[in-house]
Amino acid sequence: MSQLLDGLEIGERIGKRIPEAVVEATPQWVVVHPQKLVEVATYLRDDSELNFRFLSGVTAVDHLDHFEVVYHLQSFSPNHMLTLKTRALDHDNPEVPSLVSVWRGAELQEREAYDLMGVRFAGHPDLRRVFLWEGFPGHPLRKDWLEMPGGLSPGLGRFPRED
Amino acid sequence: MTMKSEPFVVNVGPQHPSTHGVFRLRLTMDGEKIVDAEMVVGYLHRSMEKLAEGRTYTQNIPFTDRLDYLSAMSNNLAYCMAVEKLAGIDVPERGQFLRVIMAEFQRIANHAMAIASFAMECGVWFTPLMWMFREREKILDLFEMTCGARLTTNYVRIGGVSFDIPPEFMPAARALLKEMPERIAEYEALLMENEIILARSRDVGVLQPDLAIASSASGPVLRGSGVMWDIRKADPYAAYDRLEFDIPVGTCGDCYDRFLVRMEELRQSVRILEQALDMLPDGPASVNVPLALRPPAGEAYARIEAPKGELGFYLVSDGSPHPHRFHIRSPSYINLTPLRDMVVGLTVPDAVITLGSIDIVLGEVDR
Amino acid sequence: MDDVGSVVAFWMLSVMTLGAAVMVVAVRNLIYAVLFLILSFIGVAGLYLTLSADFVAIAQVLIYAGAVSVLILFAVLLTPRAARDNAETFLQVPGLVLATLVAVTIGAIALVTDWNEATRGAFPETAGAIGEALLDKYVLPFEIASVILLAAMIGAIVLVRED
Amino acid sequence: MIFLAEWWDLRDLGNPVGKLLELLGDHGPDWLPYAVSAIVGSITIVVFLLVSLLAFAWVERRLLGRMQARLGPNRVGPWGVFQSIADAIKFVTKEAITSRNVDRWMFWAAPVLVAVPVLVVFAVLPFGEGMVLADLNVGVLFVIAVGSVTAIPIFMAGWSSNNKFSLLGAMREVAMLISYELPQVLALLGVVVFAGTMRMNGIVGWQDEHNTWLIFLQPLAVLIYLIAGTVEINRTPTDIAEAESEIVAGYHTEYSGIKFGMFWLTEYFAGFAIAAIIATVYLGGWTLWGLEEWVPGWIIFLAKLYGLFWLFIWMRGTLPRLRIDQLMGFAWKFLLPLALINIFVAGLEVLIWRENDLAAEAVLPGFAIANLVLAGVLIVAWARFLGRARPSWRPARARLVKELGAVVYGQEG
Repeated sequence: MSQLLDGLEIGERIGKRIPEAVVEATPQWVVVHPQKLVEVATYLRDDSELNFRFLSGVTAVDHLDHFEVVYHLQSFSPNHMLTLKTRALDHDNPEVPSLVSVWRGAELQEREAYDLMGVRFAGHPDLRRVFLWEGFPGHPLRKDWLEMPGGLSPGLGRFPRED
Repeated sequence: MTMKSEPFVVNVGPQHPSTHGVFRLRLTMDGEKIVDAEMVVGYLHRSMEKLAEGRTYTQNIPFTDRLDYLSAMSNNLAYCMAVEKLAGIDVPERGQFLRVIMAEFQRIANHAMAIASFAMECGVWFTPLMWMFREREKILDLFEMTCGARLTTNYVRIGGVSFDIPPEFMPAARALLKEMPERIAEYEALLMENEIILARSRDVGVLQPDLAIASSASGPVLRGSGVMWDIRKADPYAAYDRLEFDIPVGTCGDCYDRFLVRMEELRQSVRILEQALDMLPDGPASVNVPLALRPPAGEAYARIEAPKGELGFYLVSDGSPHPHRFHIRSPSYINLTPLRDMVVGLTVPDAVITLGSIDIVLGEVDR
Repeated sequence: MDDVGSVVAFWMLSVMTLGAAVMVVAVRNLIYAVLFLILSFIGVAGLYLTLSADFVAIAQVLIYAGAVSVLILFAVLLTPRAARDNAETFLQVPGLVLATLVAVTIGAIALVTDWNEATRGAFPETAGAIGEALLDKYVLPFEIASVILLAAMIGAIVLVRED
Repeated sequence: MIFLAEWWDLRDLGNPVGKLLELLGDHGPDWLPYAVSAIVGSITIVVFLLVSLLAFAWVERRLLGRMQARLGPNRVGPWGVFQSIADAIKFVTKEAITSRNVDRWMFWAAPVLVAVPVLVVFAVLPFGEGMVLADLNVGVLFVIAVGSVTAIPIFMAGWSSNNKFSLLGAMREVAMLISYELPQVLALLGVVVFAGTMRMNGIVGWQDEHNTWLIFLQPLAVLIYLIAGTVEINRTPTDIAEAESEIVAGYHTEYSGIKFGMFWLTEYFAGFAIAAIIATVYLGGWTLWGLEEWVPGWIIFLAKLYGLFWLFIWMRGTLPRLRIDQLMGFAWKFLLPLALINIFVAGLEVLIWRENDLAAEAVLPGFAIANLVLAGVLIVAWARFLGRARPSWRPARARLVKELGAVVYGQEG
């Protein structure tokens, strides 16, 4: 049975190693400061006891006033999981560091989050839109994205990149 | 002295027989060799995550059918598990077993399709495809007699399953399981020791285990690289903790290993199904759940070992009947992360079978 | 050249060969030029046939139309696109002069020579005779040609080897 | 028996034509019989090919259907026998699209020219005793020469389509044809060494005279020729030039309607041609150990031809496709050396036979057995020598494990 690690305990461990990194810790998750994110992630991956070598998922959540980026981490041995979060407080221009350097698996998922949610991942090697085309107005998964700006209705007049 | 030719770009897809839908691979070639590969997706993007935010939890189940349309049961299951985790609903034992039965039948159907299309990529002229469709057809018949639909089943519901199995299900399922080992042996005789398949797929599209883990590959792609990881064992859901099965793993991480892993998973699925049908308890198949379910505010991440890999649903609830955030961790999409590393240095035919061995469905890649 | 069929065939083949040869130098597209060259080769093979040289005719088709021309096609395709038209070169005038000289020489010889007119015989089996001649009387040139071809082949392999 | 050799004798369809030509030769100008025989022969060959095509397009689909646990065409006419006719109508009536940026002349010329070499091959093949359009002295060489020319229309099609997939397909096809010409020629040369003639009728006659088929004397050559022939006709496992999963449809990607139909029917014609060549050269043509006295020779020949074509259908239903470099490597590294050894052995045997003036009945069975053994040994030995054998540490099946989290990779696993 995969054990979900206690966020409080892990938060404490991270705090000991990297001071001021943990913003909030609950039994379910740990929230770390974006500036310390890469450091924390590297620690979680390389620590022999934690051994989070597998990044299961990356996603972003729009909390209306800020964005939360959620990382689901998985260790194969010992078999446990951790939910790591970070917050981008600037709702208009959210930016968090990219974790591609730590886990390659973040590459496509961060691109997806950027495309649909508009969270910029600083340091991503190839941060482009993935499902929508360059020039698409807005980021549709944001809560304030209700219709396409400029009075456009959904659907295309012509195919993208056609010229 | 080396001969250099002008690099040129080959667009494989979006309209191409071997891209399993509208997938586009921009290959930069130096002569026959691929020097760069870039995938372009999004042609089938339906913005499912946004749509789901406007509907109730129950209304979202049919959306999940349309994700990986070759394994709708698994998608239903993963989503319902996430909602149940969020709302704290327990599913009765019979429902759990029915879920396992359907998910494993779905795995056989999906792997039959995956192996067949991989063989098609290797150039077999439809024979394995037709043979495997024969069994897949029977599985779809089982689905039809249970829930009335063959492809988009919408069968697994929050709190259980939509219908209990009809009386004719059991004999049909047992008859199918009885002939399956023989059929699998037939497929193996046709494909596994085939010299051309060996020549084509061995040492092609190699994925090292380190890269596989680092790039979040899952399912047969991860296991083909020799990583012993299966969520059915690691984090047992439904009734898998009571069932006996093994995890097949490859040794070299090439296309042939991924093919072997799928082949063996067919056998393991038959094994699981035989046990599950024997152990199927009596009792209710589901509990009643209000249609406009209002889970308490919070979040839940539930994952299953779908045929294509780790399928996870991350739901955030704000206490309303609609999910605040509905995220799909889709194995097809994330398994494409190491694609570039796998195909660079190969030729176009090898790239095509590498893509075939990853087994993607565009409904799930683009969502 | 006594029966009608041979005469008709001769004139048709001559026109085809020469016309195609003229087109080879006249057309702008290099691929077209190669294809006309093939037509010209086939015409020459036909002329051999009218001379009862069946083996040579077939060998002409096999080697020139089937193999050499394909080699030229590949060479054309592997050169950069810019050099792929039958453009004007500084060799035009020398080439023209040379061609004229060759034509004049051949024409003069044809006119001056006192031709023996033989009557048309049956189709003799030429293949056996050629084979025996090659391995008997002309064995040395034959072997030298083989060695030269082998050397060319090895040279080609060495040239394109990666390491 | 003599009285049967009249113009109405079914055993030789050449007789009525011969009578007609005699008649014309007696009463008309001297060029008339030539012209008439050419026209009659060409029409006969084209009609035969088209009828075979219509039949076998249906037979192939039914047979593949059987192999693939399905029915195959079964809607048009009883058992779907008219399916090919329906397909033919479809080909003719569909729009033959010419894209804007193609090279028009070549784009249109290619499908017309592509069928020519294949049709011409049949001119030298004897369908029965005396039933041959042009009994060339150099029949074997002619067949090879014409086969090598097929590369050019295919190249024209691929190049003029202005499509990368087409061009890639054409390049592959041409490279394949060039490579496989060599083993093909060497395989046929073994026959020429034994029969001492390149005339197709002579080869058939030699086999008839010695009461043997060259497949027994040249088993290795038959195999090599069969493989090389499969490559030439572009069917699975060697349909690399039009590999659907890789380069869409290869050189005919841009073709539709009747233009595509020409490529499609050429493929069948080429299949018939290869089968006919094998039947003539290795399987005794229209002879069957005396049966040709009673059954028309052309029926025997057609039976052999269709039997061989069935082999192609079977292969198509079973085998996957090779990669282009593997296929080329196979030609150069496997078939070519074996073909060279084969021709050397054949020469040696004929030398022994001729120099010692041995009786054919005594010597040929010995050669047949020796060559069969040699073929088996050579194939196995050469395959071992070249073989990419499975590494011994690599299991044949996926490993089954129960524990989690560990990694088994490579040799140490």
